[in-house]
Amino acid sequence: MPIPAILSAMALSVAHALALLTLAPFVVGLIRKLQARFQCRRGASLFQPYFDLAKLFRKQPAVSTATSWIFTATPYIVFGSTLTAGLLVPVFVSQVPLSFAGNIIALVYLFALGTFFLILAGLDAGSAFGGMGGSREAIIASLTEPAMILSIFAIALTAGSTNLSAIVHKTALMDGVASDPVPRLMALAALFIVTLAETGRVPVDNPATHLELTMIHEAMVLEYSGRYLALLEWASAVKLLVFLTLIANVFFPWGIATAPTSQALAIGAAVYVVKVSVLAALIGLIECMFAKLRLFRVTDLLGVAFILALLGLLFFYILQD
Amino acid sequence: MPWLTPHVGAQLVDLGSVMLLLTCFAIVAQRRLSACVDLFALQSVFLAMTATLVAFLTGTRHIYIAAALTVAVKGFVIPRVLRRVIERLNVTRELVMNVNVPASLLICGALVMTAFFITRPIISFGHLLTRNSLAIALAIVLIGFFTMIARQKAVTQLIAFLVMENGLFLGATAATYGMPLIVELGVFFDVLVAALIAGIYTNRLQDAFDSVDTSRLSELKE
Amino acid sequence: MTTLLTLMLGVYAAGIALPLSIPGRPKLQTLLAHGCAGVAAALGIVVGVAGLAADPLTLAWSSSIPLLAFAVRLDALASFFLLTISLVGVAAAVYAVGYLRHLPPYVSPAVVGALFNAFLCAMALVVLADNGFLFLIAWELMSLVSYLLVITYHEDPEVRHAGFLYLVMTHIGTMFIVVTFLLLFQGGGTFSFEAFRHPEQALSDASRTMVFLAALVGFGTKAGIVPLHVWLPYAHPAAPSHVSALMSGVMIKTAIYGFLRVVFDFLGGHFPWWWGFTVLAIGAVSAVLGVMYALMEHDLKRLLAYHSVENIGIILLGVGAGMLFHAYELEDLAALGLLAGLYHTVNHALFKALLFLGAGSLLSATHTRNVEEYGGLLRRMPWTGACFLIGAVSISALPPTNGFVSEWLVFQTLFQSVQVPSLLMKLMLPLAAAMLALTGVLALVCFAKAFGISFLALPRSSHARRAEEAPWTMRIGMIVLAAMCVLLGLAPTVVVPLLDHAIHPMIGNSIAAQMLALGGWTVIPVGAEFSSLSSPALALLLAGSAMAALALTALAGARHAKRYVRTWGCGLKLSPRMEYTATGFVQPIKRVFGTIYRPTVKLETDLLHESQYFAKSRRFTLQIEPVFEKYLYQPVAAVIPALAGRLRVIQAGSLHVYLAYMFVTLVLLLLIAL
Amino acid sequence: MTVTITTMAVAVLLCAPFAAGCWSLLIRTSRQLHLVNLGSMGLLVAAEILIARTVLTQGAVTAFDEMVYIDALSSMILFIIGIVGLACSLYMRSYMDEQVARGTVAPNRLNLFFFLFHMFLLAMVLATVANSLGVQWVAIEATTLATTFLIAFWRRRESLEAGWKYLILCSVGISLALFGVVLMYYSSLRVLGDVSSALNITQLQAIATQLDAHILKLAFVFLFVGYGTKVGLVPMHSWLPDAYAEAPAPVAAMLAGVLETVAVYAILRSRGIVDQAVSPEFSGSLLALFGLVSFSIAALFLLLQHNYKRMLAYSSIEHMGLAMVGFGVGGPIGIFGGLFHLVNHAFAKSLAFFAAGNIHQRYKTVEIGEVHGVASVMPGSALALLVAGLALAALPPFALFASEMQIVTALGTSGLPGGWGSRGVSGSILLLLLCSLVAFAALLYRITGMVWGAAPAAVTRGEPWSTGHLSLVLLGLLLVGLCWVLPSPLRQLLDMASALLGGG
Repeated sequence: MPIPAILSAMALSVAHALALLTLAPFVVGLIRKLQARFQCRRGASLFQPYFDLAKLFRKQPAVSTATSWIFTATPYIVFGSTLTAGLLVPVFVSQVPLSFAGNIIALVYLFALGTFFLILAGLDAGSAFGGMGGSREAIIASLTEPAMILSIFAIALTAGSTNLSAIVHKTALMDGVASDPVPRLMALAALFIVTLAETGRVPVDNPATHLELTMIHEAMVLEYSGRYLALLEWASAVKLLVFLTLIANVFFPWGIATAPTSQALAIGAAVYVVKVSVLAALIGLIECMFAKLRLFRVTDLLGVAFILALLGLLFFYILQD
Repeated sequence: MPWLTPHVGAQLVDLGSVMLLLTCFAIVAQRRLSACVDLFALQSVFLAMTATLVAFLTGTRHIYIAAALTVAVKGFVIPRVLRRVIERLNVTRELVMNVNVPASLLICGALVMTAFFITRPIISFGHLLTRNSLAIALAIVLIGFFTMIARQKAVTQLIAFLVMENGLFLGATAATYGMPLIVELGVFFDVLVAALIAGIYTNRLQDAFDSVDTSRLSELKE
Repeated sequence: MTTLLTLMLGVYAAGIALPLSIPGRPKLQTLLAHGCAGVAAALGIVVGVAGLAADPLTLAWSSSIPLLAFAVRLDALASFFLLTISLVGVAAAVYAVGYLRHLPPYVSPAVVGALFNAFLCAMALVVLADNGFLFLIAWELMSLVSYLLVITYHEDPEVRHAGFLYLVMTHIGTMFIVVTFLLLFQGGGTFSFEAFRHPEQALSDASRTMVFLAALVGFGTKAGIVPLHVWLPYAHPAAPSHVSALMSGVMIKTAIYGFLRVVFDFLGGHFPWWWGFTVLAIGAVSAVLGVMYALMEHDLKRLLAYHSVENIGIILLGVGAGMLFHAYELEDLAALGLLAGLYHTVNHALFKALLFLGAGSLLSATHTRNVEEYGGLLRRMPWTGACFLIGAVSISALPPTNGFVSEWLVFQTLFQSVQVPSLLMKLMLPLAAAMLALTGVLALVCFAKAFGISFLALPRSSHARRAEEAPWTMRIGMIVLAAMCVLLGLAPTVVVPLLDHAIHPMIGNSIAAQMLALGGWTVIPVGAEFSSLSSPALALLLAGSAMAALALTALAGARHAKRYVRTWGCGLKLSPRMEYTATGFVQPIKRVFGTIYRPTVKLETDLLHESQYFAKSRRFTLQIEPVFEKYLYQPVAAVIPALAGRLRVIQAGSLHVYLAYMFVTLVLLLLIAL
Repeated sequence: MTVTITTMAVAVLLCAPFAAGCWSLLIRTSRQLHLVNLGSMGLLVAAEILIARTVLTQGAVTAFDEMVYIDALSSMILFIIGIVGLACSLYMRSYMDEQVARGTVAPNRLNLFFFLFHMFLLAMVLATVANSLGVQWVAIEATTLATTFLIAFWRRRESLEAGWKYLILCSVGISLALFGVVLMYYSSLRVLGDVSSALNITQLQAIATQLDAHILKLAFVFLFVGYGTKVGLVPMHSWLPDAYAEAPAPVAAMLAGVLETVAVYAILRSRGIVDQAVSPEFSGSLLALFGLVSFSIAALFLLLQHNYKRMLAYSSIEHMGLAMVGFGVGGPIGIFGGLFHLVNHAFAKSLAFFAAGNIHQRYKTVEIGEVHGVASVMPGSALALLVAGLALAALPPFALFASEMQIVTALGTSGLPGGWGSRGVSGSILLLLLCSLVAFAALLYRITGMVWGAAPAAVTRGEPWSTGHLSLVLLGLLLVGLCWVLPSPLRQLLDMASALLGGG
């Protein structure tokens, strides 16, 4: 590979990372703002998450005496794994230079790495809340994963690939992609439910709650403060954005830059922001319309996701024949 | 002796064998132990007589020796030992039997028929002289065996065992005009020793179990 | 090579003989025994690596025992397994030197050391044997020696029970292997593998199927597939930990070896698709049930033992998929499946051994295997903790470790269902993938539990408070394995060609060249379009992003040092009793999967004498129903003694009855003879 | 020259036990008794080696006017008698002395013990080398007589009961065998005329094809039931567990290791003759059928045992059954496996009984449930028991594994004799494997329970080295060694013997 190509690929990757990092708090802010609007409140500024992060980064962190190095290492690991996962997903360019490093399964397992350390960190402080959060995160993750793999499988089948760049690129160009909408729609529905569960949104988890008995993700990070909390909050925002990007670009790759021209890039970026905002709005809407489910009712929801994905597969094969 | 044609000889041998068989039935029917011993002695004498007859008819010398030994050992020594044992143990009758006398007799009859049935294919090859003796010998062995199962007292079992031996001896003499001498002697020695050992054993059993009732010997199981 | 091989076996023999010949110097005995084992295993690594690339090496000596021949063959498959055995062997040998310092007085270190050598030697013989008879001897020897090692602490009745269960179960397996070889024997009238390989008169389809089924059950028992796994969670924990590491890490892999040998080498050719599907289904069920039972286990070593069931399942998913593709003549994919399975085989050997060694360190530091009595050990035992963490991350298949790479490859294999012609299989393979996903995430949860409860937060017992770091030899053993876990994760480029050598003779296809791209740093299972994985790049990215975060925090918050405070305990002083327990941690899972666990809860309350409203004490017992023991094994185990009990009347002690037996037999035979 | 040496060797073979037996009655001290015993045993083994060499180089040996006939089969049996007898003598050196020291045996009864022991040995040697079937019968009956008192040596109620049952059942069985011999004689006379050598094996083998099939069939049934009682085949086995359990350990070892083998030898001898006149399927199916039944019933009975000596007795029945299956199935592998199994079983079983004897002495109980932790109490005996147990469970690296595999393989390839078909073969293999599993589990559950665990506090620990251990070492090494290597003389002997039995 020639040097300039490597350089431009690196530049693209950095831009990619920066885009994800900068856009992520905005999406969170957007959801909150929309929620507030739906609830007839004015709500905080769209950019409040940025201010929060900045504030947190500057605050002195308090660390429990009971903890080990796992506690301090976890924010970095979670942040790192989330960002790495983000780098594998096409954002505004359909072909990501780093896509060779891993496919969609790698993405899933990178998030799992984060979850693993979050659970450990939750246990590390010794308070019951962290353990409780970890325990609940565990059950939700174990129910989500099969559904996620099956929906991914359905997507991979329609696109003939598990490589995210290839999927998006092919879908954008309508090149060799199965055209039947049914399996794709089912996979989309399944993946959307999975996204809600994975990113800790209502009706699976309530990111706004601080009521001990209902929180999941918040319980795991309860003992964090200062810069550590900032990293974790930021990472969870990025995770949300990555999932939204995934849905946006895999199912609706319209407008994404399929060639690295500046015009295509500009269009791609603009369309991307719009798509993500729409999805964020959808999530905000759902969070307003539904109440959080009981923990043991989440099974049903994820079961639905699993069946949807399975049906997607079945339909794909049946329609193909 | 001119009247002793092979045909007459054969009939005489058959007669002797049948006498042996009849004493067997008598032993099966007899409850008194001392009478059993007497019957056994009688049977042994019959056996010796039959053997002598065969020896005389065929001119096989060593059967005389065997016959003499039979009279000496089975006719006198062993019955004596057995009477001693009976006196010492103070048992006179077989009170309880595993199979009662009438049934025993019926079964023994069936055994005789079985013996004839089994030996029929081979009897036809036999010497004229001893045509039926092999079958009778087998019948005596089987009856002896059955009596061991049917009776409970150690002494009776011993007598029954000796009856089996008599049957075997009859078979050997009648069918084959006696085994080679060294084998005969060995067999006699074994039988004698076995009887003596069993005699000693009954004494010890009496001491240990206060009984010579072998059905009491059932501590070792599984 | 021949020299090295004989040297290896010779050193093992020395390792058996030497410690037994110097009485009364326990330390020296241990050192000698494990020194020999280490050297021999190192030789084994060399032989294994060399043998992978070289042509098969055959050595044969005739034997004076009919049917037996001392035939040894080092082909690529054997080399691969020899390599795996030796890798773990080296680490376990080093570890054992420290681990065996404190043996109870009734255990002789010389015997343990000699048996350890014998165990490694027997496993090496199993993979080397080129004759069915020799294989069986080596196989049974391996079982026997491992049994003797399992009951090292034989004064504990549970250990004896575990040992006996193991002995019987493994013997059942051997019976089936005997049947396998007997059926193969019919072909050529010899037990030579060479004859098995080239059956002059091919076996009929029915007997081939019988061979397959017998091999599946026979080797499956040793491998611990569900429902033949019952011995595993008892036997592996009972053994000393370095032996558990070998048993769980390596010994059960010899069953995979035997299975591959029989299916691909002896049965070869083409077999029906349902063979592959059977293996696949067994793999999926074993994987899911294995991890599920592991989750409910709070005895650390039993937990690890159940994970062996799980990982054997994952390996069989790869192998089964390979067999399925082979049946459909998709040879590239078949090779991929086998490659994934074998990759996971070596990975599991490494991380499971590492975890067992870690568990051994915990055991010798705290004298308990109960996770609930650990806690806070990461601070007291940093090395053990770090190594255990690497093992935990690997077994949870998290990037960038080796477990992730192999599990990823299994996923890629299962994703190839498109190419299978049968619609049923098209749907079954993704379902298997979903079950694998469930397995993966449950393993993650289980190890989050195991590591989190054991190593983090406050010590939960006085044992844990007094724990001390393991001695250096033990640490080295663990560090070696941990390093291997990371290396094998980062360098699939090295591993894939090696594995390819092992698979090539079985399938006849070589896929290493097309699987490696970008100078070998990226793995492309089927095609670059479909998927690719570059674990070094992922590792770099992970490290880079984490470093960026570090830089960011350093820039933004460098002025503020950390402030150490006590965790807020809702106003009370935080005590270990307030921490989340392992039982509590998995409670939601137990509830959701209640149909599988069938938990029974018993609450016994001892009330105060004066009032029935106040309890003096409460006992809470929670039990998971041992489904397989209860519904499968116990009935069978009850029938046979009952039958024997019926027979008791035969031997009732009555002389007359005995005579009657003889009499009846005689008369009957006479009548028959007529 | 060699002929005379061989004749002398045969003379030594027969005279050594006889002389030693008579001498034993005259000696006072136990030391001398042991010396005489070991000396005569050494002579015996030396003579056997000489004879075996001659047999290997020149074929079968006859001596004393054809009264003695030794071929490969009999010298193989002699080999077993020699090795086990030697081990037994070594073992008795410590065992009997310990008994005397503990006062369980009056010193003067020791003379009787040794006398009977030598007579027992003499009878077995005679049974093996006799050319005449009649003499063979006499010798085997003599073994019964010699051993009844040995079995009841402790004179306890149970041992008396066992002795009586042994005497009666075996005598009756043996009587039946005599009828078989008579029939055999009857048939051979019809061919040969009245010759006193008509019962000689050499003669019978020569004219076997001319003998009448009907008579031979009947004769074989009688011989089989008769000697089968001595072997302990189900359902004629009932005396065996009682006798083995009550006999002193060395006697039990000889009974299980050697006497059974000699009885099997007697069956095989007559089978060799019968098979030439009658189709081998007849005797083969008889052997295989009784073998299978013995194997399975004994395996199930193993589950019920709580007395370890009884358990070993049932294991004997089981293994004899297996060897019978090997002989019954036939073929080169089957017969070889059967013979090899006889050798191995003799070693393993005597080793087991030696170990059991030591344990009995120390723990003073034969209840399995009361014996734990032998490994820490007496490591040597524990190892011996474990080795014997594992060997009896047919695990490698012990020789019984090899022979059992050979038999199973033979069964798998040749199938059952008679019209059983392939279903019968697979059925019998499954039965065999299932029962061997049951036996394996039963045996090892008991033995591991005894060897491991914490020893009762009342039992004294420690096991000083004694002569008896030599025998344990000897047998243990043989068991391990024979799994890997068959020394070529032994291999040749076995090959020749199996060729004699039609397993060419």
